[in-house]
Amino acid sequence: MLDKVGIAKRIAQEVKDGMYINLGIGIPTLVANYIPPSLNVVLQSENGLLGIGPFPTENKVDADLINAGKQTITMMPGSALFSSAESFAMIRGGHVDLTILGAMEVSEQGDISNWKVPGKMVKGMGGAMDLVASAENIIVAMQHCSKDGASKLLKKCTLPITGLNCVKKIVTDLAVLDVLPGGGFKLLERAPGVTVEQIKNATDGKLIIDGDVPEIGI
Amino acid sequence: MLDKVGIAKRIAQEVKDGMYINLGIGIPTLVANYIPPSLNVVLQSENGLLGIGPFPTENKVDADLINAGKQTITMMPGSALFSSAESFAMIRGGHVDLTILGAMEVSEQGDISNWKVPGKMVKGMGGAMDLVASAENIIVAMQHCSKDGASKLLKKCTLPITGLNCVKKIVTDLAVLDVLPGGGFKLLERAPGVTVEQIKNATDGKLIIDGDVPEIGI
Amino acid sequence: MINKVVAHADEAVYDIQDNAVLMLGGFGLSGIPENCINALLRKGIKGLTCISNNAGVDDFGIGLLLKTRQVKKMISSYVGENAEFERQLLSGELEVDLIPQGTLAERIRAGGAGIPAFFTPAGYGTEVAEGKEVREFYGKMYLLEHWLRADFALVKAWKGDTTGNLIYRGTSRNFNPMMAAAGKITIAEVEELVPVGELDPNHIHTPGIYVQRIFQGKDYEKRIEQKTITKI
Amino acid sequence: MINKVVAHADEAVYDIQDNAVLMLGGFGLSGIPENCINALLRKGIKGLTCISNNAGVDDFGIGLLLKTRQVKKMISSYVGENAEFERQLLSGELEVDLIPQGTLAERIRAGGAGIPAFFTPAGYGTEVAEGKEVREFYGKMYLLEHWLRADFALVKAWKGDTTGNLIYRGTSRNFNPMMAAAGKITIAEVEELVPVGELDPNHIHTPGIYVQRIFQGKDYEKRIEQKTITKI
Repeated sequence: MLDKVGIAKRIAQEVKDGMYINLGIGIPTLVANYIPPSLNVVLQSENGLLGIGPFPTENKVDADLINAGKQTITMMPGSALFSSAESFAMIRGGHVDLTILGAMEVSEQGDISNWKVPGKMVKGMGGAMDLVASAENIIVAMQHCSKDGASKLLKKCTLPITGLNCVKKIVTDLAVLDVLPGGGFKLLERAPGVTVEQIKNATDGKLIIDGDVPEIGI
Repeated sequence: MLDKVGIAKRIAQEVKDGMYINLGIGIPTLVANYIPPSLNVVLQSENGLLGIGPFPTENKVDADLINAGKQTITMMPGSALFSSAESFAMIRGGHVDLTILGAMEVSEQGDISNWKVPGKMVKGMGGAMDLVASAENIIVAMQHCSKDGASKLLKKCTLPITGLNCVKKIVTDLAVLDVLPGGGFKLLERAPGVTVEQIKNATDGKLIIDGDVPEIGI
Repeated sequence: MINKVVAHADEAVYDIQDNAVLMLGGFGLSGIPENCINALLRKGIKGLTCISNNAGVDDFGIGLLLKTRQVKKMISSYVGENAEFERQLLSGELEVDLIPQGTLAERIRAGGAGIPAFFTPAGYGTEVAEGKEVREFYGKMYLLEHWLRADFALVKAWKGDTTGNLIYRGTSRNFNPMMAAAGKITIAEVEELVPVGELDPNHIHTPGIYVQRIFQGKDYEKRIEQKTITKI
Repeated sequence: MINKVVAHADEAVYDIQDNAVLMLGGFGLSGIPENCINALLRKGIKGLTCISNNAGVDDFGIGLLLKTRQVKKMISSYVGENAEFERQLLSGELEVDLIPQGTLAERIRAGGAGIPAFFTPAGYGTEVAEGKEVREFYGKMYLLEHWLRADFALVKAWKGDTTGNLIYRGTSRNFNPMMAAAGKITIAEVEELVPVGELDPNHIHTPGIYVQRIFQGKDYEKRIEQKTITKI
């Protein structure tokens, strides 16, 4: 099983040199810590910054520099600042190479639900619907099952949809899976100490297993 | 009769303090010279400048500072530079208070033709269609009749249209006229030495004369 | 150049009436018009529709106007972090229209730019699409979204000049430039008001044409919502 | 940060092929990609579609590519000032698509921003409206216009850094920022290429994400079309 850091480390392996990347709140934010320093990548913050740097030291905290999670941040050399309209023009126009976000559910068609639970307080979708409707390359970081053991990789999402046919890859505590263009979760790797059988049992949607399934190396 | 400078001087009287103004090529450009210095106005150039200043002196000529007529210009203190998209967002969004342009024909409905003569080389509409479709307040500077004596104030335009129902006021060598919301040219003022009869004869479209018609004072 | 300076926030908001539609700049608590919000509190007008990406926190930003029940409706993309907001929403005292953040930004931009409607992919296949025209372009599905405009836009900039040109700082720019263009009357509050000619025309983010009133704000708290630091 | 520097214009345009769709920045002769145009001349590729507000003059700018018959089609708002252009147009050698300038700017902006179509009032009731959807919004008539995108966008900036951030100067900004975003591959030529970190992030007009290749141009002529001076 992977913990949150393990999921973040595995996703960091998907990052390629030269990528512009948007990281969602939660586990996706952790990914930044594990991108090899040899790779030149630029992190986008949808509130108007390309080139997110580390969190500031106490004496560098600046109320005018926050990320999309409202956390104080710094800028990398070579950063650019812009408006929210320009930021989503960037996102919608397909200029961001990789989007990493969390999900409550993913369907075998690549549909994603991550913004609303009926009966609970609705906080809003923020930028999630724009990101999933626009990005060519979306990786979801999530737990394979809910706390009560129900699979979150489903035939169809049960929660309100954030976007259709958009998730390309999923990294969970149990496995790495591709969502195939025609539908179905293709099992690529299993977490250390996790069997294919465990993954089968934890996956409600169509699981495709093709030959040996290697263990995740992180 | 008014000459070009006279037309420009009369139009300058329509300028009010605080206005943002777009001036077309030709007579409209001359208007800038006759705006009373007591008025604070800002001239917009649709290639990306608010705050057009005078033409530069020889030693201040700058290839990176031109107006929409491709002439070298200067900037006034308090200018702002922007892209063509922002410039036309400004125009289309109704932020420019007054637009002054030339015309080949105006109809009694306020339609304008000023971009194309069939059979002649077509150079393009440039920003004219955007300006006339967007501006709330359009004044046309033109000759009342063509060189062969045909009226240019018509029931319907004969040349290809630039925009419909947009012209609010016309200043010609003979007269000042409002285009009424319901249609028709309302004669407001006559040029020095010009009779109402002359204006009647020179106007093909519906001319509305209501009481005395004073002479233009410039 | 045209002088648009007013003395203070109270003078700037003098003609905002009950039931006005307002845009308020900011993302989270960054770049919000603090002085204008305080003036609206003092003025006590009610029934406001507030278009703003977020709704502040309980004791800062738009949260203050929620506490005094001056807000009838919020149009936002994300309204968490606010207990009073949640109470009013669940009790039916407050209307909320939730809009994807990019769609919100673009609808406001469209309002200022005279684009009455445009197609965007965000929200296709979701409840956001309900009642909206859906159309396929180049093999992908899009929704038709309309512009947003406001009676008053309240924006906050770093520097401004007397003719209304504005420069923002850092990520406090966010929704402010589009809102400045989409307000019938736009009121800009700035940390530093400078004479005309002091700002480089090439550095202006909001050209003065969009701004009807400007004043130098005071006592900026610039509260931080999530102070996150690297320990050394 | 990502390094996008190429040595010169010839390297930058190496993979532009016959029949490519290009965007070329500039208004008149101001802000045009002089070095890239010269590289295209040397390369000799044919059948180009050029999206550019103007078409240069006989012996400068896109006019040079017209003279060598490398251009199949121009998409522009105004194409005067060019005798060879006129000759080719009248003889049917050249196709021309004339678009209102604001519509052209917005269609390119839409291409970069992922907006496949939008409504604009420009051209309603004119021949520009032929074949286009017309719709009324809020009592006014509008046309539906589609985005424009290009295989390559060739833009010219004043300063740029190695990661592709660009700053324009004066009115030479014009169409360059929208084109930078609307090209599948965007090539930026700059008068001054600086190391990463030298440009103030708050002054950037085109964020580097839109630029795939950048180089420092040379021998800029920056020709003036209408030198108009005040005599003292």
